[in-house]
Amino acid sequence: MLIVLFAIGLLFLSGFLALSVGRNGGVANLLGGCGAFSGSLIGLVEAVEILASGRTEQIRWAWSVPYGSFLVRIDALSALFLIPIFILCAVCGLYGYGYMKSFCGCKNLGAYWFFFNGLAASMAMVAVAANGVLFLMSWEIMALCSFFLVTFEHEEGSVQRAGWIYLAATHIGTAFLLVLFLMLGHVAGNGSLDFNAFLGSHGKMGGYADVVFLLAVIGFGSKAGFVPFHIWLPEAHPAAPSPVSAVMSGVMLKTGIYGILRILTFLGPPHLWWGYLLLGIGLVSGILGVLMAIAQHDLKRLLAYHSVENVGIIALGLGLGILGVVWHLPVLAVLGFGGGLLHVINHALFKGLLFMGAGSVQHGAGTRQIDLLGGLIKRMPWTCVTFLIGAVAICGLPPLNGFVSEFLIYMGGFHGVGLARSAAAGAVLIIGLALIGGLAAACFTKAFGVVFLGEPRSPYGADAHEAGLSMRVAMLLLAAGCVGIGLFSPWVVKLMGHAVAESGAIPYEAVQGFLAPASSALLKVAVVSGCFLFVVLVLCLIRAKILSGRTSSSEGTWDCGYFRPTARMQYTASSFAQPVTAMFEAILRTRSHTPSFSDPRGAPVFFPDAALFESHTEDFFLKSVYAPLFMAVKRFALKFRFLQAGRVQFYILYIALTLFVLLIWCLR
Amino acid sequence: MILLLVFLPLVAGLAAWFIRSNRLRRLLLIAVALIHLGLTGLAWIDRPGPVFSGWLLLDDLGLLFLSIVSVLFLAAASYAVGYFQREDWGKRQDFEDGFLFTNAREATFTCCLLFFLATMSLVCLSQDFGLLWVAVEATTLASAPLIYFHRHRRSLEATWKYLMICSVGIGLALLGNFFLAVASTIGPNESIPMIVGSLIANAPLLHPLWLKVAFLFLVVGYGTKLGLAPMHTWLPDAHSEAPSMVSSLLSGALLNCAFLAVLRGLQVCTAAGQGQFAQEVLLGFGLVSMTIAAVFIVGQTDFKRMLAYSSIEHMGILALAVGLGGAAYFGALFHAVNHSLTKAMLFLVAGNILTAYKTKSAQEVRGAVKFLPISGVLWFAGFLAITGSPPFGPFLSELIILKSALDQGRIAIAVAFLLLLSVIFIGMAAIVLRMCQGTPVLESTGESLQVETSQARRAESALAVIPPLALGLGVLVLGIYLPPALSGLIEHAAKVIGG
Amino acid sequence: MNFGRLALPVLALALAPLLPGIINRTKAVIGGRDGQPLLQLYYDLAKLVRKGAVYSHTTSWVFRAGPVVGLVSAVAVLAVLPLGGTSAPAGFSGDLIFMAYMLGLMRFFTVIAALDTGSAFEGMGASREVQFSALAEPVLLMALAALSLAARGSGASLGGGLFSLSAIYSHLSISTWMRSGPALLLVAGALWVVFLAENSRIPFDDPNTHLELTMIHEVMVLDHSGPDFAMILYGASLKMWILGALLAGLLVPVRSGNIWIDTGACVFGLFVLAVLTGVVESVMARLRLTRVPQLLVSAGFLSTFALALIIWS
Amino acid sequence: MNLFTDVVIAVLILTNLRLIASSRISACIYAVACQGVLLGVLPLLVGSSHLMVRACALSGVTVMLKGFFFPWLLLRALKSANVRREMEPLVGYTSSLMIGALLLATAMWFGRQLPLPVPAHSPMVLPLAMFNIMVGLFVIVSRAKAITQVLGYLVMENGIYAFGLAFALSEPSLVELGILLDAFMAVFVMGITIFHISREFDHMDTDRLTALRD
Repeated sequence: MLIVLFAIGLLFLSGFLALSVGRNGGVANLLGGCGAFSGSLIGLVEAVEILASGRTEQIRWAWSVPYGSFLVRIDALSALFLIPIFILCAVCGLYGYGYMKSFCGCKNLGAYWFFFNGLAASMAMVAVAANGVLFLMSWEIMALCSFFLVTFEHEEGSVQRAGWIYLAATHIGTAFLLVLFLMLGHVAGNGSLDFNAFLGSHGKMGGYADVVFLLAVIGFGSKAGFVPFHIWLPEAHPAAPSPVSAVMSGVMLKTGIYGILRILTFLGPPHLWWGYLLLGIGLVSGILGVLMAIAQHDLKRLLAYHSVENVGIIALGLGLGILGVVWHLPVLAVLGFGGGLLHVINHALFKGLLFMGAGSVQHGAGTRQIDLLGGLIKRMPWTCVTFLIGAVAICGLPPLNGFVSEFLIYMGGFHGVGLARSAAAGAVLIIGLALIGGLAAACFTKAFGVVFLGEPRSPYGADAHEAGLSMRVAMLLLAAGCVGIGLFSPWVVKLMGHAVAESGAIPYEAVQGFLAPASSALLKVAVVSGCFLFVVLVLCLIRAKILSGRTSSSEGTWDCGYFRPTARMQYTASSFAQPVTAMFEAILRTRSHTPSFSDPRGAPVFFPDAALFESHTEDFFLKSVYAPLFMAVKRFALKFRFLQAGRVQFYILYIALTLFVLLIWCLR
Repeated sequence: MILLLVFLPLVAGLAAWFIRSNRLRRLLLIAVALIHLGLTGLAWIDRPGPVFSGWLLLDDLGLLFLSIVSVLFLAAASYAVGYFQREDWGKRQDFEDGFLFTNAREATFTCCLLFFLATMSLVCLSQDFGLLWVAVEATTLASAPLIYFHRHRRSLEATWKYLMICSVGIGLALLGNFFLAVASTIGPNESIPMIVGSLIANAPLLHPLWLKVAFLFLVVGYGTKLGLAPMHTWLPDAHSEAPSMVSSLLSGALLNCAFLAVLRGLQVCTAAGQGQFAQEVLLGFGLVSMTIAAVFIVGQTDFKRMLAYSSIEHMGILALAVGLGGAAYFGALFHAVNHSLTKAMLFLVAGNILTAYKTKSAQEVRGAVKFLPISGVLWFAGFLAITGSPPFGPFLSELIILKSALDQGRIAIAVAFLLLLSVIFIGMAAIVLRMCQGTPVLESTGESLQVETSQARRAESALAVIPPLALGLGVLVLGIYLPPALSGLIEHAAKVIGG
Repeated sequence: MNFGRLALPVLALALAPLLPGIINRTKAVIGGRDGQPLLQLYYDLAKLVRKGAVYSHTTSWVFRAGPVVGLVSAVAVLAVLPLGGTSAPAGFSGDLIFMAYMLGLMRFFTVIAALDTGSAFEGMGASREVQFSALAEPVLLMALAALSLAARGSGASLGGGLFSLSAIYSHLSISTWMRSGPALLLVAGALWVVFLAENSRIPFDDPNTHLELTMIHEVMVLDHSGPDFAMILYGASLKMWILGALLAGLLVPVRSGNIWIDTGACVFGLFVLAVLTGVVESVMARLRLTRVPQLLVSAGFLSTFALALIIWS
Repeated sequence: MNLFTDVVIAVLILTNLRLIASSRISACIYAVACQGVLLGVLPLLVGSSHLMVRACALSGVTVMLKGFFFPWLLLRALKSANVRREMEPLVGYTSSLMIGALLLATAMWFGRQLPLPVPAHSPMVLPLAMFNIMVGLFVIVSRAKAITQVLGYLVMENGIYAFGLAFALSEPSLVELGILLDAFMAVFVMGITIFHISREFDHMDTDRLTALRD
């Protein structure tokens, strides 16, 4: 406990130091980076240890704030979320040290590191806070820090817009949380917002439970990026500097998941529709997320939508888990929660890795527009390899970590199919996961293939350069993590037992019992995967051997007889994705501007001049739900401007009327 | 000592009128502010007894508001000194309409400023309803010339509306006092003295119906001053036209004084068993005010007016909280403290921005954070604070209010409260973000950045930055750690209201 | 027994290239041609392995890694693939997911290898491949889920080997067919569609057209040559063997318990399957690409319906 | 005595109607002056015996201020600002009169709804006070010129004053203090502002004072 607190303190402190150094970019960069790295590592040690031992520690200090007490508690669940937080913050500290160098001089790096370390610390605080006020404060500080990081390059208009959307979204979400905690406090009585008090009040919940759960899904879901509360993600992630997008998408979203799980522990036995709700949200988020991702042209925006998809997968797991608890099918519960929680860690790893890759691409090539890139594999080999690993992992393909968590959830689904009661849920889950997996593969073959392979499609791609050392090391670390969890999955799964027990309220032994077959299966997976890698290696060697002596000439790509292919003839990302986007036209509503080869009168033009084709897919919810809503509110407000028309006569009339109305109301 | 609190500024004001040398006068201003603060601090340590047979008495409620007034006045005074230094006193062109205008004499201004302090202190001190009324009236008198500091049309118009509307309101308040007198007549030619204490003491004897009507008149009358919608109409004009430190005093201190007056009425009603009725009225006013504020903040173009409307919003919150009662009394008083500090700071910062950019239009201000490093950051921090985000004080007070609303099972009110707060937050965010972010180019005047930076330096002189900075730190501290002394005082004050 | 199990992958590795040969023979016979010999693919592989290779300047190590990874993932699947009643050497609970995703890995690398050439045609093929497989994957998994249920219904608990292909197929007996025949028929239909689609046979794709615009799988591997191409062909035939084995194991429910009979029956079933494919290819035309998704989705409906039948009957 | 009171009250009400109906500012000012004088008489009528001295002093001051000083000041402001002499109403005279009648009715209603706790000298005083206040507000609302608004404000003050005299006379001398302070404010501050307005804008038409708006 104390070590984690110390780590948090260290993070804050280094942030302040960096800020105080302020304009002196280099020093601030060094201070902040080291602070983030060391602080997170220190915290990581104890988090892992506590997760393994599954014990609970808490510290309470008096705090003169209404309803507030400085009560921090760390149990397996908190530890499980602390681990990705600390890992990713450490790595992103390392990465950021290299990434931010380019801003040195023109921007205030002190501020950057102040907010970055603040973000890291506040996320950790969110995971350990055990008092409503403390939690809300940490939550809001986290939101504000991330907001300032998102708007770090606030000179660009797009960034400003993103910042506003993000701020509005997170604030509204917090409003729901406010009500949530106050309701819990109301139920618990005795005017305290300590989590311990909530834990005691299962019985008194009654009808409040449903309301509270709904509030949690909305409030925390808006942070986690559940559809339809996801709109801020695709705006904020591209706007933020890449290490920040990595942290935000990798772990900050997960604080929302953590919140939901934590609230579940307060509500006692869950209700059936909660499970179905989460399942539905997960399905919708997963499929919509991946579909939107396929249609994107901006690499980071694409990744942002994939975060929506992965959060959806996590929600699928949790929903299944809740259903398992409701139906007293512990095997469903264990596999669901286990898969979901493991996916929390895995997604943190590979999504962080991918965002870093995108960052290096932007850093090296100067653009995020997929269709302008190409052939980066020759200029940025390291980024390419790590990005490939991330891509394979996020598609849930063996032998990497993405497969492990999806495997657990799948197993839950198959178990569910076996019983008439849960068959529908299981079937939906399997179909959904399979579809998501296939589409994700489509999306990442596109992203990786178009960005890194083939020929450069524009000068951007042509004169790119590899990322700096610290950035490469950071990416390699996460890539190693992806492979490691993939190969050592059984032990990882065993490690998670306590957290699963916490979140499902299932005895630990039972959890281990139900995880055992899964982990034995995973052991086989690991073995086969190991052999797989080995055979691949061997085959590569053989191949090299047999080719060594032979003539392996080098020609232009075979273009079916067309003898002068150019880079612009390559398949673009848009064309690659076109079949899928066309297939889901109804959902995506991709709008494209085709050039017309006919003059205004409709007669064909035989020598058309330079034509341009472009297509873009806007977020349905943002475009057709939220924007109109806000506009309506604004128009409504403007309707009432006449009240303040500037004529003192009217003003006095208001007073007189108010008085009369009140008098009549009072004397009636 | 109580008398000193009132008469010291009064005498100093008279003196300031005659003092020739600017330096001496400014010294006097600061000195009085400091002494006043010191006296208030003494009052915290040992409470002075009643004066004039209990007409003047410093109870917990009064002390709380007196402290606010005193602190804000120090900030405003020190800011004013810097303001005098950087203000050019000759004829100069108005940046909006372009006509020429001059300022009022500095002596006059200082004098009125000190009178203003005296009258506000009197409001906090007076226990007798008549005297309270006189004091509130006097604040209007003293502040009118302050608003008309820049001698030009807009400020004149603002002053005129301020006077007209507030006088009507104050007249109604006077009538309210008479009704109270009638309610307190318990026989031919004999009646309870109109002193809060004694009224509460024999509350049961009060005539309920007349008391009700009296309270209505008091609320409408003082509510005009307090800026409760729909009597708020003078507020945006006055706040946007007055010089910044005056605006900060108006919305930070003056509104609180009016609020105190309403609370006095509430005390009597509660004691007489009419609390239910009074609270319903206040609740209604609170919701209406918040709604009006939200409506006018969304898409607001003038950032000083935006602040003014946000003051209306917060007065609404206070009324709402008092209307809820119970634990919300504490929340209301705590929120009054938070709001005063935050809003004063925001107005002072707005003054700096105004000086630097020479425009009140939020559209034309860009990149404040880059251009005015300190003021810009303070501006954004203040925005966060005033919209009730942690870790600033208002978050806690609004949390308390919301909690008591939920605990009383008034879900609808809680929902409306949160909804309006969210709307206001989003509206203000759209404005403030636009002002803070981006690159500092002035659409209004295409002057070279060289001139601008000189302006920036002018706007960020020490005296212009330190007062708001101090206030901002105060708000931050209140958000993280509520000093037991303060919370104790607030609790006692809440008991005073709650009876 | 265990030895027999280990023999399964060897059998597959040995016999897989025979399937395309059989298909082509069938087509030749029906078409009245004396077409290529039965063992054509073996000759091709042998020849290709002995050849050198030509690479485009555009390509990188991804292009070279593609075939290797593809082949090895197919081989990895063999480790969990039962043949009729004969269990796989490394079967485990949930290996059906592993199989599906290993095939996914194979596809992933084939696709990026195709994209590595930067050729418009190969990009086109890759794009179609991912689109169709995204739809085929749910069908496959649903079908297998239905099978697992049907197998479990036989009362015999699958024990630890829950959801392992081996366990499922070892329990698919005549009695299973008796009990839930129609459902199994639907599943077979779905698997048949998947088999054709994944192996890019008519009506989804035409392996021997030479109009690149219309091809899916073939066009992705245009640029490969020499040993790389050999690996691709071999991997493709293995894939056909794998998916075929799923289908044959279902359609030939011989569970005598004698490993030789069971395996033999299943292999025979595989060959019949190949003949059937040949027949289909000779009598049917290729679908328009825009119709392909509809066929796949309807296959998905088939399998889901089958699942429903099994659960609520 | 009550007879006189009632007569005075009736006349006061009539002056209000006159105020509403007349089209010339000067006439209105005279009406207000007349009101002031009558109000000055009022304390002598209602004042109970033991307060006689105070009542006399009060009435003297009132007559001086409300009867002569304010009107004179206003007339002077009128001249100095050399504005046109019409009221320039935003609401026509006839309709004003009708509204006036309505207001009278409302005032009566209030009088009936609010039974007095103590026996009053005349039941009409409360309605009168309310009526005066309403008329004052009405004049402020419905007339364009700054000076007419001051006028309306004075009328309102008169109403409050009348009420104060009638019921709150037993209160300590605070009432007068309030009145005087109020009157002071009304005239001096407003007078000064009017002076500034007429200087800045060379008109006193507050209807055109609408630069500050949203």
